Amino acid sequence: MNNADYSQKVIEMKNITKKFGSFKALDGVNLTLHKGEVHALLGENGAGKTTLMNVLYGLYAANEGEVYVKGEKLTSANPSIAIEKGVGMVHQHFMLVEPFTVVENIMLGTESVKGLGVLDSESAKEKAEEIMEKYGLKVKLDEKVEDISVGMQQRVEIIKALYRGADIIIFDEPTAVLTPQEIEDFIKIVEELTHQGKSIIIITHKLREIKAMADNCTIIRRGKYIDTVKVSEVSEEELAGKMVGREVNFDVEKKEKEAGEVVLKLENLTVKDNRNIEKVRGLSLELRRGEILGIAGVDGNGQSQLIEGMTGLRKIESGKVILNGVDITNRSPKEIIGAGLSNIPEDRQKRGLVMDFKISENMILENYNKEPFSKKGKLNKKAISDFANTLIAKFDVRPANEEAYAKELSGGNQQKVIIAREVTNNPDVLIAAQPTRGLDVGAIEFVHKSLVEQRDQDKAVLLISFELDEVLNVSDRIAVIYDGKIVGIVNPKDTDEKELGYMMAGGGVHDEE
Amino acid sequence: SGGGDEGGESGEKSIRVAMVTDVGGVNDQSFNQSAWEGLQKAEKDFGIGASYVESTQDADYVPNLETLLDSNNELIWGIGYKLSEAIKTSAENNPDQKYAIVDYSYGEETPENVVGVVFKAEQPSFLVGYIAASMTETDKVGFVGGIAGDVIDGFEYGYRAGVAYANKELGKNVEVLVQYAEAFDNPAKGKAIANSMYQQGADIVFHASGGTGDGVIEAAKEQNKYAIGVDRDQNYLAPENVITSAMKRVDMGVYNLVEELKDGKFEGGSTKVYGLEEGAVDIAPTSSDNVPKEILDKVDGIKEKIVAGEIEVPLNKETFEAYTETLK
Amino acid sequence: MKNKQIFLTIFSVLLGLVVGGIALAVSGYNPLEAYGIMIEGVFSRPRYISWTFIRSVPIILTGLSVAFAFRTGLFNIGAEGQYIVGAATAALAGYFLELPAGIHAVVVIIIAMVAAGVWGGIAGLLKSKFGVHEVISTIMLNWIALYLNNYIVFWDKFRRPQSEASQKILETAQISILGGLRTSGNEFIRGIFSTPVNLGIAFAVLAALFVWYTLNKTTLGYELRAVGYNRDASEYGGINVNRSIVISMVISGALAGLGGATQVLGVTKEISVLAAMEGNGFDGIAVALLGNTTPLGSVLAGLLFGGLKYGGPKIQPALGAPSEVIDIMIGSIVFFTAMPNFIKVIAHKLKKKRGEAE
Amino acid sequence: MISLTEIAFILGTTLMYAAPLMYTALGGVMSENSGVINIGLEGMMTIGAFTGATVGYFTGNPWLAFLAAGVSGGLLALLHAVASITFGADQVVSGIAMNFLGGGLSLFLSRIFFDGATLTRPINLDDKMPRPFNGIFERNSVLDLVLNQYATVYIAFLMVLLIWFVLYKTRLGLRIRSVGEHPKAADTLGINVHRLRYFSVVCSGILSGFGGAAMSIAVVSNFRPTLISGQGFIALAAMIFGKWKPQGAMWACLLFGGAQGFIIYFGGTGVNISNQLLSMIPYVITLLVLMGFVGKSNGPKANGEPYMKQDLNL
Ligand SMILES: Nc1ncnc2c1ncn2[C@@H]1O[C@H](COP(=O)(O)OP(=O)(O)OP(=O)(O)O)[C@@H](O)[C@H]1O
Ligand SMILES: Nc1ncnc2c1ncn2[C@@H]1O[C@H](COP(=O)(O)OP(=O)(O)OP(=O)(O)O)[C@@H](O)[C@H]1O
Ligand SMILES: [Mg+2]
Ligand SMILES: [Mg+2]
Repeated sequence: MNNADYSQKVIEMKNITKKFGSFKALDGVNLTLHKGEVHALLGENGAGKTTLMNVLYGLYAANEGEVYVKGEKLTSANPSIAIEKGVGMVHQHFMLVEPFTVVENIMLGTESVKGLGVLDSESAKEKAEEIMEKYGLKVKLDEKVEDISVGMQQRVEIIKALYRGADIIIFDEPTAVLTPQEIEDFIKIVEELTHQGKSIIIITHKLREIKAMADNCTIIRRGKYIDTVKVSEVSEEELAGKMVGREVNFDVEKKEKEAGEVVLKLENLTVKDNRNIEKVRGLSLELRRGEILGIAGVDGNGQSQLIEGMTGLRKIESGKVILNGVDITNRSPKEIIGAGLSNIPEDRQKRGLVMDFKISENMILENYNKEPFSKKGKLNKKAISDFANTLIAKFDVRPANEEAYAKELSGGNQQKVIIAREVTNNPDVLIAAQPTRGLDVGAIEFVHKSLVEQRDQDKAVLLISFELDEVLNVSDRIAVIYDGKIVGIVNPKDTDEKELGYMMAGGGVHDEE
Repeated sequence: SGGGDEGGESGEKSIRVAMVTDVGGVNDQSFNQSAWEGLQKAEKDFGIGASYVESTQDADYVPNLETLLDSNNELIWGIGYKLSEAIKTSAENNPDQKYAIVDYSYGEETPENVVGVVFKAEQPSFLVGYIAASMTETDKVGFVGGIAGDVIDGFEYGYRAGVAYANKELGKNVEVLVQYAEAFDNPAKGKAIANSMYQQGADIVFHASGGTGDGVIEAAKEQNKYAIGVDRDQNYLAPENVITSAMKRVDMGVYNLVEELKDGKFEGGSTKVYGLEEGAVDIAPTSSDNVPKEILDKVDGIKEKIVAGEIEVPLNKETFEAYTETLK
Repeated sequence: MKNKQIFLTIFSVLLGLVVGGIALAVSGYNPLEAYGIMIEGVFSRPRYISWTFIRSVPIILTGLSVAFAFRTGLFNIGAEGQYIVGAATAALAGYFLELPAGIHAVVVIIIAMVAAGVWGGIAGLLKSKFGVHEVISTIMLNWIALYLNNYIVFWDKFRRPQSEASQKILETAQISILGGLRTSGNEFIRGIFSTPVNLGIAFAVLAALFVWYTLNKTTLGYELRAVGYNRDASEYGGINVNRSIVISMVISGALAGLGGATQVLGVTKEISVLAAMEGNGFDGIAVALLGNTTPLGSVLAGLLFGGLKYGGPKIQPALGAPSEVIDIMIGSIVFFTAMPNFIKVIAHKLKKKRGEAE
Repeated sequence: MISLTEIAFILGTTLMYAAPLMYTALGGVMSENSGVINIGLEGMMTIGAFTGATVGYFTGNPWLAFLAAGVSGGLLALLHAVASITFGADQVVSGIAMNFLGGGLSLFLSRIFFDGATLTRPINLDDKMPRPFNGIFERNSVLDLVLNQYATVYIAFLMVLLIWFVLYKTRLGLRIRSVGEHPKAADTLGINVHRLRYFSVVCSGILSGFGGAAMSIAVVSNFRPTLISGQGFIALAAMIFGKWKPQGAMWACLLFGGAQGFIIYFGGTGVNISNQLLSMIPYVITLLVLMGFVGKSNGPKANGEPYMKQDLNL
């Protein structure tokens, strides 16, 4: 972004080592940040990026190594000290108190008071308004955080940091949950921040964003420092190679294939959300055998309700779901699964797994009451563990121990368990909702391969993703969802992100009413 | 502190007597405590060993009796009618062991090794009813019961009869408000009920409700009204307000029986009935502090009549109704 | 893993005994003497052992009830009320039904378990249908059960005259065992059976087996546990979540009700007016927690607490020491089981010290 | 029909019964808004009742007694705090332990201080909590019936106001609630999660102790084993009923108190309803209300979750 002033080091982390028990999450990592610089931090899942930043922010105390902020050594680990020194952090999972208003969140921890500890929201609002003005960040201060969009929530986080006078801001995977439009806005905000002399550290798995935003990039692998490179001098492939220590194939390998007969038909579906608002509004769609149909769309346009409606988790108000010619509208989840519809759920920890169950128990979640896993209500332990072991081997789940609990697995391996289970159900239609969210490139590769395999076996796959890249690379056809309806179906070969983004934002849609 | 520590150490003490309380516990300010005081007095006077075990739930009675059975007690007391079944079973299983029970009569079926000790609670209740009716200025008095049953019936109907007697004799028309707390250990409720009665215009409330009655007395204190205590002389709880108490000298019953035991006169298979005659029921000695002498004089007259059998005090609904007929 | 858990539990119990000992010592009693009396009071005679079992049965069963619910993600504070309902129903059915011996008892137990199951099921239903948290609904149901019990006792057709108790159940409904052994020539056997020892302990063991088997070996157990751990995932996997919650509470309630029923059929033979909660359900919570919510653990913890509750009060006539020290001990034991981290720290410190000393 | 004085009587009785519950429910509000479940309110209330009665008896100073009751409840709560905050204990389990300890300690100590009795000796009327409006209104007049209450009743309402104010209007309150909703967020902002939770839990013990004393030195004048029996749990229910808000908890407590008032009133009217059935009413009403009107009430999000920055570094 070229606002960097290399004569001023604002952060120096030297030889940082951090242990959790006997496990070394960080092992001698270095990082230097200059004034006005945007510095990317790259590494696989679990490489230690977040841990490193938590050390910087004072949430963890390092076992070894030193941290200097603007030349001063930090002597103890405590967020208040970091805050005082001008370090702000926007966490991967937003650190916002949902039932609080925006302004309450902004001032929390550095509240203005009138005396006797009585809150003075007015002066906090004034101060926040000033910041919003200066950096072009607009949010409604009196709304509750739980009622605003994710993009807005991120702005709140940024304002929070600035409110505390931060001039060094750490972003942990800031774009993972944003829409393309919001990502663009975010890049502009970063630009504006560095322009005003702020320094930025950004963690992201998206190499393109690194290229777009960062001046330099530090790469760590399994807690070890690998390299720091000038972003303008390396390609995306080189970055990825450094990150995983081998070559990475970005393209999804996919043979040409003719789609077959229609297997799933959605007719005029209407589904409401928890607040009783119609989120899916007269949606129709056809899915054929042997194709991957991608659904592109900005979060909140009815994707979740659509999936829940189809899978029997939410009532369909009107319309029909027809699978293999059978009407499965508003059947119970059990019946729908039985009819041949499987689902890799959006939220793997909430819906996909029972975290306190063993891998083996999770593997039979939909089939525990079928033979051979049980007979007349009695579980067959041997059949279950044999089954689990087969899948563990086939899908390379680590650790390869059916007795391990789901909560002990890493995100990528949790996803593998789900995919193994759903694919083994041998469904006619597989719904994959955000199947690669939060996964690193290696894991993503695996997931995409699995989806394509399904397609090649003449199954139908419905891929729902906010990642345009993914939708474009993996799908055979792309349907764009906007405001609860399909607003267009395009061929990935004949389109690009720009057009999709336009459609996803409702461009070209004219409401009938 | 505690019970029977002295009793435990010396093997010389010839006789050991112990008791099992009901769930009220030994310091219930009511009959359990009274019984324990009787035993302690016996310990002092006769040099016996005395101890107790407290019960915390009904299921404790049997094992508690067994605990005492194993510690070589000459006589084991069960305090309160709640223990009647447990005592009976235990007595039948251990024919060589002597038992006694307070507030319960097995009548004809009393086992040979058991003595029942019962009190004519209706008699002192009659007397306090008379006092209440004589002293009320509002012509309304109250009765707060614990849980309805034969024992508390005696108090209620004795009291009502006393009021009825006074109504006739004094030409008054005193009304009796009656309410049960359905609990023997809920002073808050006792207080609220008494408050309700005072609010309705009663100025004297008699209670036969164990710990619940503490609340009744509390209400009297707060409202500066009168209350009448039960079982023991409860005047000490509110000297200005507890004008009298319908005393049931459980201590005396216990003490007397231990004395008989010591003298080798223990007579199993019988029931001892204590009334005014034996001096085991009466109004509290402190009554003279608050009750005018002329009323107390009249009470003495009534006592004589009861002892002489001229007045037969009713002890339940039926006898009470019959009794009111005779007053007409 | 398992060994560690057992170690933590034993350590908690020891710490609890230490705390109890300190309380006794501070108030001027010799803790060793007191513990001696308790141990003697439990083990020195066959009869005492019987009593310990008798005292343990209800809390083992309420413990199993709580543990079962716990394993399915529900916190059943209502074992107390379910126990009461079981007891009251057993007393009613034991008195009013007229059936041949043996069959009568079986029928009574079934009816009591059904009634208590329904009582637990109400809380389950309220949770699944109306989202009422089971902790609050079971607290309310406990009180309703208590007054219901008193209402039943005071019912004129059922109340035993001159008492605050109900009629006795019929002979045919009793579950005392082997009455003949009471007059056995063998002193030990005579001692054991001189108490109202009954089939309760057998029921408790059977119930523990049932809980273990159901939870670990059946699809029902799988469903219930899945729902307990993660309702969303269970729903997604096709499990009927609402039904599971109700079933779980029904079973939990039935277990507590079995506790009440065995107590009535085997020990008290009647029910009486309850002035306050007797605490069987709350003791059950302690039992379940100390037992790490496992069936075997609950049985062992139930026996331990049963022993404390039976043997503990004996220090009162013997030493004049307050028997409430038992509650302090139970409280401390539960307290320490709540915080394994604390014990880990202590164990670590001890280890380090030993290391230094060497 | 029901007369004005009768209504006044019911109201007065309602207040008498509600006040102890209110303190304790407020205690629950404090603790759980900071994210620590406190199922041990019953034990804390019990020890408060005992301490209040004991200190009141020996010193004759009701205010000292009231404070001491708060301190005792606070000390017990401190144990709960150590377990559930520092050692990341299961808060429900620890709370259950508090109930055993609170009850056990009270009776144990009572036997030591009162010659083996579990019943403490009564406090003189003059040494009980004062009644600020006593003697101002004509006895048993409408105003007297409603307003002639012990100071504890009025303090309870002040406490509702105070805690509402603290929680929703002050910095401290904002922080307490943030710690209960999202402790990690608070932590990243330099807020000391553990300190705030300690504060709130200890406050909850103090309030519960007050609640116990409001029973033992105002409603009645001594402590006995069955004095509290279950009121702590009722207060817990009231707090949930009141959706974890001070004012909500207050209304719920008034509902429970009101039901008691009605029971007493009905019991005196000679209407032939079983006392037992009447006694069930408040609990049945609560269930119905929860079913019908309140529905799902969710507490603070992080309620019950220990916040441990990292595993204990051994
Ligand atoms: N906060 C934590 N406390 C304890 N263990 C943790 C914590 N976070 C993660 N782990 C464990 O550490 C291991 C590694 O997790 P992580 O998600 O970082 O793995 P990963 O290397 O990114 O794997 P993948 O690439 O498959 O996602 C897992 O066993 C996980 O359960
Ligand atoms: N509190 C913790 N206790 C134990 N292990 C931890 C803890 N936090 C992180 N870890 C482990 O440390 C390693 C690094 O984790 P970290 O969260 O820093 O990874 P990351 O690079 O941010 O991964 P991701 O891309 O998935 O966010 C992982 O293996 C993780 O499991
Ligand atoms: Mg990861
Ligand atoms: Mg991370």
